[in-house]
Amino acid sequence: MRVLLDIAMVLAVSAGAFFFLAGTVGLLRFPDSLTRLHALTKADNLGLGLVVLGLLPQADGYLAALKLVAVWLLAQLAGATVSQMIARTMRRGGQRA
Amino acid sequence: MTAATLYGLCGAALVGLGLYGTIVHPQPLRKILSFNLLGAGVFLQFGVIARRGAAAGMGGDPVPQAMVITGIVVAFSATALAVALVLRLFQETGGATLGTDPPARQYGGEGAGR
Amino acid sequence: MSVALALDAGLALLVLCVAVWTIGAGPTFAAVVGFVAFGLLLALVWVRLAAVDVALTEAAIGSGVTGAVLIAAAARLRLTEAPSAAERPSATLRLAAVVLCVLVFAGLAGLVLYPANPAPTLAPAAAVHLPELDVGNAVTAVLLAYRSVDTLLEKVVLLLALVGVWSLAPDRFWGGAPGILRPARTDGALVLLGRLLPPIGIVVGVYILWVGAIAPGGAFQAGAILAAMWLLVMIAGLRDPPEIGHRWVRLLLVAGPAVFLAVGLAGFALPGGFLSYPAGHAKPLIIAIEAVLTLSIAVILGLLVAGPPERERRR
Amino acid sequence: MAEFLITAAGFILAMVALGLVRILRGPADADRMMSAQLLGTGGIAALLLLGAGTRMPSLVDAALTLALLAAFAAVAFVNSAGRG
Repeated sequence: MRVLLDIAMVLAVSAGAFFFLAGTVGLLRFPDSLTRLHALTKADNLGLGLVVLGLLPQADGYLAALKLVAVWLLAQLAGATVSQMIARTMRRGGQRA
Repeated sequence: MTAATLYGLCGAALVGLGLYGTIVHPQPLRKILSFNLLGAGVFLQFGVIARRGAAAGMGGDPVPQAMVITGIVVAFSATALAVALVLRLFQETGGATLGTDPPARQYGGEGAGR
Repeated sequence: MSVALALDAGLALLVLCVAVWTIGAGPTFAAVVGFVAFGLLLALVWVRLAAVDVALTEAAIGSGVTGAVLIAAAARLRLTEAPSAAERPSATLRLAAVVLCVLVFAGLAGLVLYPANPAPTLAPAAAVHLPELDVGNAVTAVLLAYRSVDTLLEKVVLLLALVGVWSLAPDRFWGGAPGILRPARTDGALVLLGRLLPPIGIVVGVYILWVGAIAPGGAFQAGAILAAMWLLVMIAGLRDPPEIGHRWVRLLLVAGPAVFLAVGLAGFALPGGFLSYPAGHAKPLIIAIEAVLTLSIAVILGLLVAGPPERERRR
Repeated sequence: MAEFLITAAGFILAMVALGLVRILRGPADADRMMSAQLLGTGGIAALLLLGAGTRMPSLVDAALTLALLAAFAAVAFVNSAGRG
């Protein structure tokens, strides 16, 4: 059981790290601001989400696990609203702002 | 080479960089930024001393750590005051420069010039 | 252990790169964003130096609140950049500055590379009295018991800085409300964030304050979180910034230092003198002081970010 | 297992640090803000991984604080960009 959980953790954390890689590549390589924003949100949601998922079984106690989930949910909320706001600012000010 | 030494050198370099920016940058806001970097470098020195003083089951000496916490808060209040001063300078003169020449847009006649 | 050391080396290098960018960047806004990133990385450095209390403070104040002040200022000063940047100092002065900075760096690096041996430490002395105070977190014990006069004076410094900021207002606005936060347009996403986040933030703030007695956390960090939540509500346009002449604003500002001072003066009745706590009652007193301090810190930090009053007082 | 977690933290940190090149290149201020946002998320992930890898449960509280304030700088940016 222990070994299975460890393997699951390695898989989930690695997948999360992959999404951070993908987000960075997108942020660097995509042609314009809106597509770059799209790449960023993938790293935000899935990258951190998978890392949290991988760490959940390692958490000592329900409270610690709850805090991990809370971190993810807060990052989700921040990511979702911030990308909305940045996108609106870009549309208003053209590509300048 | 321990981690504490690494971060100590990093802090020393930050002090040097911040000092350079504070002297050389003409824009007041950039001076404030540089000064904050300098402060961060000094705080890191405290952190390194604290880390080296790890004892009694603690990861670091709590006294320098507490001083850094106080320092960060004071540095923030100084930054806020300095930024408010620069913004006020901008409101009054339409520019934000520390040059010795009188500001571009005069606003009172005598007394404003030098 | 080498993996951790590689991480440390990479992190130190990264911090330096971002710092060089912050100094050397062309547009001020780019430098300010660099500084926000710098604050975040610095929080990680503090974690690596086993100073999680400091990391929390840096994350909340160094990166979050300072970043907000600087970003707003950079946007306001955008027009002054070009004329101001033209006033570059002469090559001689710059060269002299480089020499000075290299000398300072070399001196500090020498101190780092050849430290005192054995390293001086007050950790055992701090640990001895922890059971008496019933406070598990040594940093909190230093801040509110061993060196509490520092913390008290620091609150006074914060108040003085706020008085300094306020005194920059033109006479006609004295007693009015700060204006820097008024949103240009209502943004649905921002309003949603302003409604959802603050209740969670208040819970987290209270938690950080409470846990500060036994684990990293405490009044400063909690105060900064609460201040950020308050600012968010004001930026989202859900609440106006308060008029600085209001009695409750003034009361909240001085409540923390006043309670601290009152407890300190009561210490004269004890053998220890100023700022000593009666045996057995240290922990409740410390928590009570911290709770009031947190409120005062939150209001002071929020008003420092909000800036001087820019609207006339409503009669 | 600790080594893996610390390596993962370092990898994620290196990735988002690479994204900081966007602060350098811009071109728009919004792009710069995005890379700071990515660094924030990556920093949270690195803190969680380090906390698990070095057995420091209090790092989750630091991550919680960062997550709470993640939007703060961007909000200040949007607010000031709106007024020109």
